[in-house]
Amino acid sequence: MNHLGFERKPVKIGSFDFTCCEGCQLQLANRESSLPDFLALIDVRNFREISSERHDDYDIALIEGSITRSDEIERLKAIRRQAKVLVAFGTCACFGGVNSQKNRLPEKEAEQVVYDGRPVETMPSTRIADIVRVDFSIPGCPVSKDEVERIVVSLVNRSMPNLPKYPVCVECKQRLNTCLFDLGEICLGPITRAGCDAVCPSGKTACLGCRGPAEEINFPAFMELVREHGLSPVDLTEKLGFYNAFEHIHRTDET
Amino acid sequence: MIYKVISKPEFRKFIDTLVKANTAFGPRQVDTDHHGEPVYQFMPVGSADDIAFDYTKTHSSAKHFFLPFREEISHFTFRDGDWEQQIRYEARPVVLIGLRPCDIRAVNILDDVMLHGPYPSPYYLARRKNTFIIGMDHLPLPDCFCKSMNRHTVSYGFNLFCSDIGDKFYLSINSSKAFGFLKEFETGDPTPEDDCLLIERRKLIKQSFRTDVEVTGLPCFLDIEFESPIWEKWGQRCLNCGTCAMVCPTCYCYSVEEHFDTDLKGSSRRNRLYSCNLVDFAEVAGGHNFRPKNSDRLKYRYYHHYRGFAANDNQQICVGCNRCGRACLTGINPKDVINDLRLERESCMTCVSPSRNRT
Amino acid sequence: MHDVRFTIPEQDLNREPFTTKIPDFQKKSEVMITDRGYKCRITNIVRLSAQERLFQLRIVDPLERDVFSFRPGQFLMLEVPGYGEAPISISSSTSNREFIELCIRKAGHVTSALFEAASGAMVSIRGPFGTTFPMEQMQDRNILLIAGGLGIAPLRAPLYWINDHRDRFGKVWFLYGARDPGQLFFDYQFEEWKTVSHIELHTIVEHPDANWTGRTGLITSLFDEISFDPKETWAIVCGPPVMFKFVCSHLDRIGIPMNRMFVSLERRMHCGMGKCCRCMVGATFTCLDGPVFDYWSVMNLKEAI
Amino acid sequence: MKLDCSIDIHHLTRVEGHGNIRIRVEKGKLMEACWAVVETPRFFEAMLKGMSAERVPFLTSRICGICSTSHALASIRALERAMQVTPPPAAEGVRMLAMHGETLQSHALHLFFLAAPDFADTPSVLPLLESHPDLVKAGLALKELGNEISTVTAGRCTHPVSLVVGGLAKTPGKDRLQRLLEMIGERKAALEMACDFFASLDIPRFERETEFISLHNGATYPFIGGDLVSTDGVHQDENSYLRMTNEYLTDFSTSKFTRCSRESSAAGALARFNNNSEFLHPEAKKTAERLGLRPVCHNPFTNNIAQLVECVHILHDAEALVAKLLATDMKEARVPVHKKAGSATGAVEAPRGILYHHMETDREGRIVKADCIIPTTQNNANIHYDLGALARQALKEGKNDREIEKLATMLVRSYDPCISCSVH
Ligand SMILES: Cc1cc2nc3c(=O)[nH]c(=O)nc-3n(C[C@H](O)[C@H](O)[C@H](O)COP(=O)(O)OP(=O)(O)OC[C@H]3O[C@@H](n4cnc5c(N)ncnc54)[C@H](O)[C@@H]3O)c2cc1C
Ligand code: SF4
Ligand code: SF4
Ligand code: SF4
Repeated sequence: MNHLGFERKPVKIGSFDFTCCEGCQLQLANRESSLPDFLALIDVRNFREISSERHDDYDIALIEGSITRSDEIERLKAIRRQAKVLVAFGTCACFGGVNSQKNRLPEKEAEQVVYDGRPVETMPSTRIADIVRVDFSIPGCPVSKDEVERIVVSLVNRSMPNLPKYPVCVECKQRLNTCLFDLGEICLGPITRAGCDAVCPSGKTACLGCRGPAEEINFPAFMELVREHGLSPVDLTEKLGFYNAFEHIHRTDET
Repeated sequence: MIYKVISKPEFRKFIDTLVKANTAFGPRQVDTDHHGEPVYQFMPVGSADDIAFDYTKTHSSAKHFFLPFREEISHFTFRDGDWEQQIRYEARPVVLIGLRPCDIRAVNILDDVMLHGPYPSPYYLARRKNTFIIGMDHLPLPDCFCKSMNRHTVSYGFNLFCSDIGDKFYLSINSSKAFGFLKEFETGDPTPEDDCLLIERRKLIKQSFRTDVEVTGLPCFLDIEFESPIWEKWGQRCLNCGTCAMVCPTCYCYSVEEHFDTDLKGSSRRNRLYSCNLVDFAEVAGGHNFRPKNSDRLKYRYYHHYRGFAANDNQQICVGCNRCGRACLTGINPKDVINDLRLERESCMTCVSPSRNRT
Repeated sequence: MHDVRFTIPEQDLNREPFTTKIPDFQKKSEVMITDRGYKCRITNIVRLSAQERLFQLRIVDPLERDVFSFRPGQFLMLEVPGYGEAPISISSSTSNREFIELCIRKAGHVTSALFEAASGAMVSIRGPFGTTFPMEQMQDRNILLIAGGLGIAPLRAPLYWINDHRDRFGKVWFLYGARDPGQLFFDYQFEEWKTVSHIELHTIVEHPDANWTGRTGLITSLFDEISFDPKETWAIVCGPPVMFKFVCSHLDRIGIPMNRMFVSLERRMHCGMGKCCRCMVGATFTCLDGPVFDYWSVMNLKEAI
Repeated sequence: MKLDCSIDIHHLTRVEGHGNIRIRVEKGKLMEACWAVVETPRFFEAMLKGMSAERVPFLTSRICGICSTSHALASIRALERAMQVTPPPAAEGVRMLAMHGETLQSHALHLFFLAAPDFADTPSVLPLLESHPDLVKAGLALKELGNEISTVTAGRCTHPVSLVVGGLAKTPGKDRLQRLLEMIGERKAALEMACDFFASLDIPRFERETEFISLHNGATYPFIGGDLVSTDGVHQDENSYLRMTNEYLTDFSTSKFTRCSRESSAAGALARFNNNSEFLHPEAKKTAERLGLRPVCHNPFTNNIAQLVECVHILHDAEALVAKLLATDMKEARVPVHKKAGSATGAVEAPRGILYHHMETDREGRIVKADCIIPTTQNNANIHYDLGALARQALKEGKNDREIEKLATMLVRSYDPCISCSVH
């Protein structure tokens, strides 16, 4: 019984990975000091990476990775049928992630480079929202455990999780960083959703936008800004395309 | 106020002693930018040697020593279907060295807002009372416009203020603590020559301003210009990234967030510095946004700064440090925006017919 | 070389608290509890509709309960520990010292949490905050109460006030409009208001259902049912901004002076104390200078309503 | 003797990535023993083509969520060698520390979360929280330390942010290093108790003669760069990595296989130990002795023990490194990078074994050709052949299907395979 008078139950979670580096799942085991508390909030029903037990009665499915093969589509759809809440977990799941960089290459070329031309089954890296309905997205490459913890706590407490709507600059300035533009670099912080506590600029490397666009970003003004700072179109494409998170905005801006 | 003079080496000794006996912050070089210019911030200092006494400007203001970017304002502990609320206004004593007159004026403005209204903030008070401020004057940088805002001098709100008069500092001592500490060091009463030097110094500072922003009557203009197309123009450039508000010494808007502890045994309520420039500042439940456009939000920040609100007697709260202007990536700065506004205004005043774009 | 003589002693604020004085809510006191709330128990929950409920709160500590008083139109910050705070108008009678009633729509984070709560849950309130409807000044006048939808929430306090002091007021009309009949809350009190308090009640809905026999349309169309002397009538209008804009400009046209019409504004609020600036409308704090404004002041506010 | 057995494990659990085990014995004859990686390929080498050098480490670190630092550092090393950049010594120290952080974190994760449940016969670490709380706490304490070292040195524990070509984008603050030093001191007891636990375990007895390949520099226990050696006596310089790998494709696995002098070879903690045990910290040597680990050991199950021994080494070495860094002026930790054409290999010892990145740049510092060979790729063939040998031995010992299945999964797990990383 809590102070609001309802029973809190651990959320039944399944964690599934598709094409990715599994770095996001790994974050679930981070923040060791609060890990036992965190584990008490969840009832792990299916999580191949850490447990041999597999049950199919999870309510919440964390989906990590993007989709790059037809068998993954089927697996994902089956998970969607079971899950009450399906969460896109990490940048690959939310936007396609670094895997999407291969989308710009002709398929045969990729196979040539990596598999000496032997045919391998693959398809363009696709974010999961293009295949199934996504109830909630937790972006980040990798996701921030802090945020994940907060969201899981919200679910247990039956309240609504949310993400910051403002860009990374806010958190960056709060950490008293020197702006990377002042250091002669181009940073995607002004258009990227905050929530990572500006780790990259705090480590003095430019944000590459792994958390995707902040709400209502001023993309034209940002493009103007990077043009003034003399970023070549190739570099810009490389930056904006790094996680595939600005693809949509980038394209609409061009047309 | 008591006035003294102190030789520069002796002053350094004084600062060194103070810094070593307390948690202290002062200007420190943290980086060199791509033009080769040093970047300074108020950072922890361990001895006088850590302090860049000849610093030009810090990129961020000292505001966060009084209004931290994040702070817990209360904590709930849950037990047996009930809860308990704990509140603490604790603040450790802190020495702040090297604040400029405008920075101290900014703190005075925050005092007005946080302490002089109907609901004084105990959190702010705790920090304010536990901060020992040592101010230092400087020659204005080309883009400083605190004189336009009449915030280039300061007469209260600090413990000690130092004016550079050549070999010595001319000290304005405004607290018994500062006076007590200084007793242990070699200081002298100012001679008439020292006074002269001080007046010279003041004159020099006053004459050195290169940037002038005409703000007379601005509050009224801002009311009248609420619908001006100028805002649209500048709004189109604004990234709404909140940088200006974060570095500004007087932006104090905040939000309150509440989070459960992971063990669910408690929750903490936190203040978090926010900005009216951020997209969801005026959003309400259900998604309606009272300031939906970039221009609405940009305008609003200017409106607050140059019109002033009841919380501080409708005084302008900008002190003219131009931190926001320097930090803004797209080059939005008070001087250009205000001049633009006034230009537009003036041309309309001479117009016979009302300008277009206006209803 | 740590020389203790130069260590700045801590200003111990915890031991010389400046917030223990019992707050005087009648005027904005110099010192008041700004961050600690009154602990309340939810003693009853009435379902008004799928999205709206009436919560009855009782301050746990008898001393605090004694101290707590408010005026019609004021709001409080309702804290659901762990979830956050939301500004909510007090919807009960000022003379009811036992309970506070809040009429709440499920709108977001905090309010949704509250809807999960069971009777007996423990919450907290801060306040009351804000300006009030000038009930004393309205004495001996005719009163026109107009509510649209959930606008009845802030209107109930003045309504109770009038009931409590019915002999001090002239004629009282209450025009109440809603989207559909299910949104006309407190219909169980209609009879009492009409017969006991002699309030002339007129209701109207936009989208009638099969059982609805009353009028259909917008609230402004109720004006043709009543006639009053605009010079002797004061008005309180609560509802969504679009509604009170229409209503007030109508009242303005028929001659009620702008400073005798009162509305209650809503904005986002995080502190309730004029610090966070979330509730600013132009240069005006909704929490300190409002939420109750006369229509003249509203007209003078920068930023559209 | 047992005559038939059929094991088909679809998506082995408690490993990183997707791999299947198939063992089939009919009438006493081993028909199939197969380690099939079915992870989806991501084509990193293809994506790297045309990318500018400064962005490369950020991409390659995403090959693997567990050993991201190794990948970043392998790329950085390859690029620095290709473009003839000499990183400042302060940067080298911090990088080494970052490696230590990652190795510690990864070993702790493997030992306590993935492997320990096998020995305790539980499906996951979760029941151990109840039954062996102190052990789990010790594991968490070590993992936390590893993560903290990574965070201090590289800005974040997964996908480092401040390790860049030319040095460090940002140097760790002295106060945080100081705190690290304290943390390392505090965590020694945790490691001690982990050693006690593993000393009490029955490691399955199984041997198959194997060629172990690792870095070797003749002076220290190697983590970043050096020569390539094998227990079969092969010795090559870093750039000749292809001689050690000889990658080839099989038709049942999306990850490639490699070989050197024999049908297969192994990399990893055990390989490092077998080739370099003399350079371990004295404390680590003592631990090895106590746990009965002696070079050259051919039992793959002891890889777990070798990992533990490495943890001891790392803890002590990190302590010394931090102390050294505290005494170093770290202002100069980055040198400018003049882009030029070149090609070179960067080899580092990732937690799971030797990792090669080979990079070829053009005049603008863009990648012309990239080749990444991952430790698990190098272990795949060895796992594959080990499975066959293990099945044969188990059959001889008359083990039933369940027992064989358990042994087989334990075997694969003891390699601590990083599957999605091997299919990159
Ligand atoms: C003076 C005043 C009186 C009010 N009286 C009532 C009432 O009697 N009954 C009722 O149901 N609602 C009332 N509201 C509106 C109510 O405050 C919001 O619906 C509520 O804050 C939503 O909070 P939430 O956390 O559930 O939503 P969220 O959107 O999750 O809230 C986020 C934050 O925004 C603020 N916020 C969101 N919407 C509004 C809004 N419309 N107005 C002000 N702040 C908002 C909240 O304070 C909260 O901190 C009143 C608002 C004000 C300003
Ligand atoms: S470094 Fe990037 S995130 Fe930080 S302020 Fe500058 S642009 Fe914004
Ligand atoms: S700073 Fe940018 S790239 Fe780095 S974690 Fe944050 S959003 Fe991702
Ligand atoms: S110049 Fe800008 S940063 Fe400085 S006080 Fe004025 S508004 Fe704030």
